[in-house]
Amino acid sequence: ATPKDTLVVAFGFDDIITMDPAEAFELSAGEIMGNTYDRLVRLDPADSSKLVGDVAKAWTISPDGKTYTFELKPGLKFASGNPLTAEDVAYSLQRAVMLDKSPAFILTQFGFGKDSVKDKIKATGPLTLTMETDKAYAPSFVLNCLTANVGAIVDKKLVASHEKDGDWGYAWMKTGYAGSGPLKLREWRANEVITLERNDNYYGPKMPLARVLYRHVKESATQRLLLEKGDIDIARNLAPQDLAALASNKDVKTTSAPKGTVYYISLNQKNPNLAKPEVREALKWLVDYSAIGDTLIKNIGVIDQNFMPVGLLGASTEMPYKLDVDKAKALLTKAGLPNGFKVTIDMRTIQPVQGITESFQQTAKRAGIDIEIIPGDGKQVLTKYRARTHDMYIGQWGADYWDPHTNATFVQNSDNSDDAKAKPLAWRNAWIVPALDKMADAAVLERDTAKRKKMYEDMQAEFRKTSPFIMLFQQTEVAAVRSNVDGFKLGPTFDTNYMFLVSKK
Amino acid sequence: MTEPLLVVDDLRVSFPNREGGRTEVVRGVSFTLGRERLGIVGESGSGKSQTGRAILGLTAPGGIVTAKRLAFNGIDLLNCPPKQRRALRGGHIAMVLQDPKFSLNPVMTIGEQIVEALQAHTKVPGGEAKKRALAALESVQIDDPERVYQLYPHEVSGGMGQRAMIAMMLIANPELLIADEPTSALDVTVQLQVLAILDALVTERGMGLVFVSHDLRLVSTFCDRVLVMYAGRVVEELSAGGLAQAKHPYTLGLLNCLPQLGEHRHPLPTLDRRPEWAL
Amino acid sequence: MPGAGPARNRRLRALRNAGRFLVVILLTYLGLLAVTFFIGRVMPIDPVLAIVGDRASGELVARVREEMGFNKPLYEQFVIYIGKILRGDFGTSVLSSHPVMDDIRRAFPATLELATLGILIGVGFGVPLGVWAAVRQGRWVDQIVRVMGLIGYSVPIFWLGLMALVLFYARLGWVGGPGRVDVVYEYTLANVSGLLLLDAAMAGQWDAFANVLSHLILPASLLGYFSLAYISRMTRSFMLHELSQEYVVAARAKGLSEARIIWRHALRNAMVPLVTVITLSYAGLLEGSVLTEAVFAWPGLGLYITNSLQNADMNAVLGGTIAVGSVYIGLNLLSDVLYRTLDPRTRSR
Amino acid sequence: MGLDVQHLRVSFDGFVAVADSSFTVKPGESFGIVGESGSGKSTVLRAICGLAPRESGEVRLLGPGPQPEPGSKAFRRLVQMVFQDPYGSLHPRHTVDRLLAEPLAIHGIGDEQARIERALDEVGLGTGFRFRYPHQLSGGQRQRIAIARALILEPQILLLDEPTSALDASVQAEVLNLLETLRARRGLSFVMVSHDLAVVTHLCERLMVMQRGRTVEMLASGDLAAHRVAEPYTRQLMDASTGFRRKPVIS
Amino acid sequence: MSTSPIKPGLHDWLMSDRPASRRQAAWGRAYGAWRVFMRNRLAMLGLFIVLALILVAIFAPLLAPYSPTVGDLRTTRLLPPSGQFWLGTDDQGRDILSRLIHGSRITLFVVVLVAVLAAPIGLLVGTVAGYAGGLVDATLMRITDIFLAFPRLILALAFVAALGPGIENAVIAIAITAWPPYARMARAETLTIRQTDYIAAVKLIGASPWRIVLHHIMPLCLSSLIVRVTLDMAGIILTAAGLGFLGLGAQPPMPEWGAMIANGRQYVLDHWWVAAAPGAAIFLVSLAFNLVGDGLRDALDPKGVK
Ligand SMILES: Nc1ncnc2c1ncn2[C@@H]1O[C@H](COP(=O)(O)OP(=O)(O)OP(=O)(O)O)[C@@H](O)[C@H]1O
Ligand SMILES: Nc1ncnc2c1ncn2[C@@H]1O[C@H](COP(=O)(O)OP(=O)(O)OP(=O)(O)O)[C@@H](O)[C@H]1O
Ligand SMILES: [Mg+2]
Ligand SMILES: [Mg+2]
Repeated sequence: ATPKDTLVVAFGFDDIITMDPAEAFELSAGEIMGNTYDRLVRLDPADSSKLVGDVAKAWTISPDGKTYTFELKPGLKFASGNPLTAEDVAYSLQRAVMLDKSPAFILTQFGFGKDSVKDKIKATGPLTLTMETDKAYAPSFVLNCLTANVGAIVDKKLVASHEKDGDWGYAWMKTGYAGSGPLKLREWRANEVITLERNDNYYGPKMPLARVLYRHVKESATQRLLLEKGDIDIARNLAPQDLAALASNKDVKTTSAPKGTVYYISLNQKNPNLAKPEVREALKWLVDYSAIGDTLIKNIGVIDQNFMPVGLLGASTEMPYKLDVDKAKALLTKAGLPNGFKVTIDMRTIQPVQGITESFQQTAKRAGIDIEIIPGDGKQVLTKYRARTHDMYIGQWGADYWDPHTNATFVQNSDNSDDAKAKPLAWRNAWIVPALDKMADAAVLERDTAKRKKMYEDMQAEFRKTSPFIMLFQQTEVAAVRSNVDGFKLGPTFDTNYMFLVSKK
Repeated sequence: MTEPLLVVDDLRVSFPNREGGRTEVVRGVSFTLGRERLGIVGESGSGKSQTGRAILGLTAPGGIVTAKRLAFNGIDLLNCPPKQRRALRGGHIAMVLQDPKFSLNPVMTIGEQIVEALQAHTKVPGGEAKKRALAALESVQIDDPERVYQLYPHEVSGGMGQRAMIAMMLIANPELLIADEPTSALDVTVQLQVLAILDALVTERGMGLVFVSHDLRLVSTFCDRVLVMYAGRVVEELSAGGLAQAKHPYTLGLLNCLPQLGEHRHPLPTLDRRPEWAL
Repeated sequence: MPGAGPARNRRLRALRNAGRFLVVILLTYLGLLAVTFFIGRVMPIDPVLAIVGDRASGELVARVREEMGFNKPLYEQFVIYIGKILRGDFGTSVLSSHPVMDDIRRAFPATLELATLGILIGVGFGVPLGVWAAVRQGRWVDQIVRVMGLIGYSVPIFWLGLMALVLFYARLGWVGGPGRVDVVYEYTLANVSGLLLLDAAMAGQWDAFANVLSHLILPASLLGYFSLAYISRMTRSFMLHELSQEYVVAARAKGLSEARIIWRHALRNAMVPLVTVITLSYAGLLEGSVLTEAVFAWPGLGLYITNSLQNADMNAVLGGTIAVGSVYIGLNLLSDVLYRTLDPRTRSR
Repeated sequence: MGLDVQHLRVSFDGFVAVADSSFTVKPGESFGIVGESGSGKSTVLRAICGLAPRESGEVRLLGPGPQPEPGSKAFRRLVQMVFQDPYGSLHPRHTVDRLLAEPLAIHGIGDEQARIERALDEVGLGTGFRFRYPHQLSGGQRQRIAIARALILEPQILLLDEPTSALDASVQAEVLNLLETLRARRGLSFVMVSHDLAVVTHLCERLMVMQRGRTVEMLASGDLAAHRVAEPYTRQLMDASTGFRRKPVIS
Repeated sequence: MSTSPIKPGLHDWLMSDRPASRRQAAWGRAYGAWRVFMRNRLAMLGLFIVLALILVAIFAPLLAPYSPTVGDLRTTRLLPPSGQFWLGTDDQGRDILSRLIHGSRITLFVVVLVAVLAAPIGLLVGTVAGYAGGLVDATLMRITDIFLAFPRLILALAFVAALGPGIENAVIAIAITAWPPYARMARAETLTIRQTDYIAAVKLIGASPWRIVLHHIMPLCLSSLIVRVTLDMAGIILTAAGLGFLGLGAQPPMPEWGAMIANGRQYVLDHWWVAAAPGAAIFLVSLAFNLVGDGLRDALDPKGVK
C-alpha cells in the first residue's frame, strides 16, 4: 500500500534529459515542469480550451498588436522564499532565448534575438512587464506560446547564485529546481524516481498531499500488477489489453484525455513511386482504419485523418478514407503501377506502432504493394528520418505548445534543399507546396480567431487530398487510478497533467 | 582360526560389452591366503587388477562380481551389508593401487590423505593422528616425513608417491594388503626399497599380502607362492623357488623372454600364444 | 626447494607476473575503449538527437553537433576521447545530465546486489543438483535436473518473471513487488553504499532490511535459476570426470564414506574448473539483465547501458562498458586466485 | 650415418635438465643411455631432434658430404624417434593408415598404398591393422606402429626413448627382436634410452650412464656383462637388475 | 539385445575388423558411432525432435494450416487455443501454430549459421593461439578477452545497429559475440594437446605448424566443441530472441520464435498462449539439442567406438 500523504505514480520517464525549463522538451519532463513551475498564463485546469492568468493578473495588447503588457499578481514567492517579481519573469524569458535550446524557438519565432531580447522583454516595474513582438501575430498564438514550459518562471536570484562562466545557471539547472509552482522538485534520479513535494509558498490552493513520487516502470504489465496490488496509486503507461482487463476491477477507475499527439505514416517524395499523386492517395485507401481503431489503439487513441489534433483551433473531424483495396488498385493502375511495387518502411519497435505497421503491410499487400519493415530502436529510426533517407516512416508528432501553428510543420517547407536551415516534417519528406506554406504563414498573423480557424480548415482539406502523410490517429492518454484517489485529471498536453489537484481518501 | 585369512573360490568378474552382452574378465579364480606373500603374475589385461578390486568391492560400475565363496576372516564379503564392507575396506583389507600418480587426490596434501585414512576407522584426535601419520611415513623409509606430510602429490616423485600410498594403506593396520603393481612405475633402485618395506610388514606384522605384477622373475624371488594368470584364469600355481618346475608353456614363455645381463640370446624367445590357453 | 635462490626467483617471478598482469589489464582497457569508440562511430544513430530531441530544427541540430565536436575528424575525436579518459573524465551522460560515474555508482550497486544474491542462489542450488545428477548419472534424478535446468534456460525470463510476480506478489503476497524497496523507505533508508541490504543492516533498520530482501528475492531467484541451469550442467560434467578418477577408487579403498568421497574428494577437485564457470556466470549477471530489470522496474546497469546505446549516449555507454569490463577483469583475477588456492598444482613451480 | 653430440646443455626455465653431455655414435652402431628417472635421458634425445631447446652444444650428423642442419626437413628424413609411451605417441583420432600416410604426404613421397603396406609388413602387423584406431591396438602393436611411422621415411638414425618400458615382458621381447631385425636389414644407427640395463645391453654395443643430467660413465656392453664397472652408481643399477634378495632376518 | 536395422551382410561389412579400403573404414566408424548413439534412448529422442524440426522446416507451407503472416484484426485477434486454432492466435489475428511452423525455418537458419560462423572462428583462434604461444597467443587472447569483457548485448546491439536489421545481421552479431568462449576452450585444450608425444611425433616428421594445427589439433578439439555448441543452441536461440525483444532481430512479420515471444510479452497476463507457445517450442528444441549433445559426447569418445 502507499503512504497516505504520498501519491505514487508509475510512469515511464526514460525520455527525460533535463529539469531545466529552458531546455526540457520531452513529454514526461513537460509534466514535471507543468507541476513545478508557474508561467505568465496557463490553460485553465477546469477547461483547457481557455487561457487564464497564472502569475499574470491581467494583460493588454497594444493596438498595433505588437506590444504585450503584463501585470503580475502581487506578493508571489518562489519555493525558495524569494519574492517573484517582473524582473524574474523577464530574466526567465531572456534566459530561454539566450540559452537557445530546443524549445527556444517557441519564443524566438516572435523575433526575439540574442542581441535584442533584453530590449524586447523587460520589466517596467516591480510587477509590470512588456514584451514586444516583431509582427502583429494573432494574440491567441502569442499567449498560447507563453503557456509552454519554455515560458516557465525561474528564480533569478537562486539561478544566478549557481551561475558558472556566464552559463545562466545551465549546468546546475539540469537537475536543479528554481520555481514557484504548486509542487517543488525534490529529486530526479534518471530512470528511477522523481519526487515532487508540496510547495507551501504557492499562491494558489495548496496540494492536499505532501508529495508525489513518480517511479519509473516501463512495462505495462508491471504497472498493472503494482496498481492491482495497491503499491501505486496511478498507472500511466498501460497498454490497451491491460486497460481492458482493469475495466472490471472495482478498485480501479480510468480517466483519459485526448492529447495533442498524432500518429502518421509519411511517404518520402524522393522515392519516385511515392511521389506520384495517385500512389499517395492509393496508400491512404490501404489502411484499415476502423479495425485498427477498434483493436490496436482501443482506449489509447482515436482515428483521425487530419494533422490538427482535436482540441486545437481549426481541428477537423473529416474522415474520407477507409480501407478500399479496389479503389487503391485503380489508382495504382492509373499511376502506371498496376502490379504494385516494393517499398520499405522505417518503424520503431514499440506498440502500437508495430501492430499498425504490420496491419498496414498486410492490407497494402492486397493491392500488390510489398512493404519491407525496417525495425529500429531508440533514436535510430529518427536519425534516418531526419536525414530523409527513408522510403516510408511511421511515427508521431506531438504539439510543442498549445496552438495550431505548432502543427504547421506538416505543410511548411520553404527550402527543400538538403542543407535547409529549418527542417520541418514536410521537408523531411521532401514535400514542397508553396501555397500551403504561405497559408500557414498568414494564419499566424490572422487576429480574427474565426478566420484563423477557417484557414486551418482549408489547409487540412487540401492536405487530406494531396499530402504524402497518411494520418492515422490522435493519441488518447489514459491513466488507471485507484478508486481512493480524487481529483486526478489529464490535460490536453503533458504540461497540463496537474498532480497538485489530487487528494486521497 | 580354522579358515584362512582370505578364501576366494570361483571368482568371476564381468563387464557389459558393446555387443550388448557381457564379457568375463576374471573367470573362475580360486585361491586361499594365509599370513603370507602371494604373487599374481600375468600379462597386461589378464585380470590381475580386477581380481584384487573384486576382493575389496571396488569393481567399476557396470561390473558384476560372483563367486562361490569370497570370505575374509570368515566374513562373506559378497553378502555382507555395504556398511560392514566399507568398514572392512582400509581397516582390515587395504589395496595399493597400480598408479600412484593418479591414485592420490591432487588437491589434498599427502598428510591429509593419510590422516583421513586413519580417522575413517579409528577415533583419533587430530594431533595424535598426525603423529601416527608421520610415523607411517617414516616406516616406509621417507627421510623427511615432516616435509612430505605437507606436500601435494604433484610435488613428490613417483617413488615417494608410491611409498606414501603404501603408508596410507597401512596406517589402519590392515590384516590383508593387496598391492597392485606397486613397483612397476618405479626406478629399479627404488623398486627394491619398496619391496623390502612390504616384506618387512609381512614378516613383522604377520600381514597377508597379495602382490600383483607382470614381472615373473621379480615375483618369484619375492613371494611364497605365485599364481600365473592368463586371460582371466589361473593357469598355473607355483611355490617359491619352484620356477624350475613350471610346466605351463605360458609360464615358461614369460620366464624366457626377458633379456638378461651377460646373456646373449638373439633373437629373444617370444611367447607364441595359443588359443587353447584361453579356454 | 629451500634456500635463498629459489625464494628470490619466486619473488622475481611473482613480480614479473604482476607486471604482466598489469599490462594485460591496460591492454584490455585500451581495447575496450577502442571498441566502444568504434561502436559509437558505426552506430547509425545521431548522438545529437538524444540531446535536442525529435522536434528540434535543422539549424539547432547543426549547432549542437558542432558544439559537441562531432564534426571534427575521427582521429581527432579519438585523441580527445582518450585524453579525457586518461584524466579520469568520463563526461556527462546526455540522458541523465549527471556525470557518468555518478550514474554508474547508482546503477551498479542495484545490479550488484541482484547479481550477487542471484549467483548465491545459482551456486547454492546448482552445485548440489549437479553433484546429485552426476552421482545418479542416467537415473531419473539426472533427467529431472537436466529438464529443470533447461527450462531455466529456455523459458523467456520476462515470462517467468511476470508469472512469478503474479503468483508470489499479486496473489500470495509473499514478496515485495517491482522496485528495490517500498515507497515508505524511499527517503528513510540510509544510503551509503547503494547496496540497500548492506546499508539497512549497517544502520540497524531491520524492517527496511526485510523489505529490501522481500523485493530482492524474486528477481534474484530468477537470475539464480537462470545461472543454475549452466552451473548444474557443468558441475555434473566435471563431477563425472572426477568420479571416474583413480583417486576416488583409492579413497574407497581406504574405507571412506561415499558422502565424504563425493563432497570432500571429488567435488574439491571439480571445484577447480568450476570456479571459472561460476565467476563467468557471475560476470554475466553483473552485466545486468535488461529484461529482468524491465519487468522488475530495477534501476540497474543493463537498462542503463541499453537505453544509453539506443540513444547514442556514448559517454554513458563507455562508462557502462568500463564498469562491466572492470567487473570482468576483477572476476578474472578472482577466479585466477581461487583457481590457484584450489589447485595446488598451479601454485608452485 | 653416425651422430656426434658435443657439450649438449638443455635447461627449462632455469632448471638444468642436461648439464653437459657428449657422445658419438658411429654409423651402424647402437648406442645406449641408461639412468634413473629424471636424469635427462629423454631430454638428450629430444634435444637431438629439436624437440627440446638446446642451450649450448652441438649436434652433427656424421657421413659423407654436407649434412643437413638439425631441425631442418632434410634432417627429419634422416633422424627419427620412437617415444616411450606407446599410448601417447599416436594421434587418438587417426587411423593407422592416416598415421602412416602423414609423413609421406608431408615429404611429398608418392606410392602411398604400397609403402604403407610394406611398412606394416615390416613391423609384422600385416594390412589387417591398417584401418584401426590406436585404441583398438594393444601396447605392443602400438609401439610397432610407432616404429613403422618412424621407418616409413627411411631414416638412417633411429632414436628410441624407452621403447619397451611400458610393455609387458613378453611383448617387450617381440619389440626388441623387431628392432634388431630392422637394424640388421636397414643398417640403421640406434640411440636407445632405457632404465633397464638388461634391455640396453641386449641391444647396444656401447652405453652411457647418466645421473642428474650428467654423464657418469661410458662403457661397453661387454664390460657390464663382466661386471667391470668403475662408478658406484652403475654398480647399484647393475645389482638392482638381478631381482629381489631378502636380507637375512636378524633374530 | 542389439537390434540392428541394417541387414546382416552390410552390418558385417561395416563392423569389419579389417576394412579393405579407407571408405569402408570411414563408414564403419560412422556406423559404430551411430550404434553407440542409437543405444542412448534419450539422445535418440533428441535426434528425433531435431529431425522433426528439420522436416517441419522443409515442409512448412504444406503443414501450416494458415498463413503465417496474414490475420484478421477484427475477427481472429488474440483467440485462445481451440479446435480451429490449436495454439491460439496473436495480436494480429494470425494463427500461432502456423507461425511456429514457418518460424522453424528461421530458428534452424539462426542456429546453423551461428554454429557455422562462431564455432570455427573460436576454434581457429583458440588453437592457433594455444599452439603458437608467445606474441601470437598474447595478441589473440587479448582480443578474445576484450570481446569477453565487453557487455555481450551491447556488442550485439551495436553490430545489428551498424549492419542494419534483418535476421542475417542478427546472426552475424550473435556469432561475433559467441566465439570467444569457444576460443578459450579450444586454447586450453590445445595447450595440453601440444605437449603430447603424438604432436611431438608429427613435428618430428616435419609437419608445418599450420598442418599441425589444422590436421592434428583441431580434430581433437572438435568433439568437445560440437558438444559445447549443441549445448549452447538454446542460448543461441534465446540471444536471437533477446535481440528480437529489442526489436533488432527478425523483421516483422517474420515468424521468428524470439520475436514472437517478444510480441507476446505485452499479452502475458491475459493471453498467456501468445508467448507460451513459442517459449515451449524453444524449450523443446533446446532440450533436443542438449540431448543430442550428450549423446554425441558419448558417441564421439574415441574409446566409445569399437
Ligand atoms: N570398467 C571396465 N569395463 C570393462 N572392461 C574392463 C573394465 N576394467 C577392466 N576391464 C577389462 O578387464 C580386463 C582385465 O583388466 P585388469 O585391469 O585386471 O588387467 P591387469 O591384469 O591388471 O593388467 P595390467 O597389467 O595392464 O594392469 C582387461 O581386458 C580390461 O580391458
Ligand atoms: N618441457 C619441460 N619443462 C620443464 N622441465 C622438463 C621438461 N622436460 C623435462 N623436464 C625436466 O627435466 C628433467 C629430465 O627429464 P627427462 O624426461 O629427460 O628424464 P628421463 O631421464 O627421461 O626420465 P624418465 O626415465 O622418467 O623418462 C626432469 O627433471 C624433468 O622434470
Ligand atoms: Mg592392473
Ligand atoms: Mg624419459
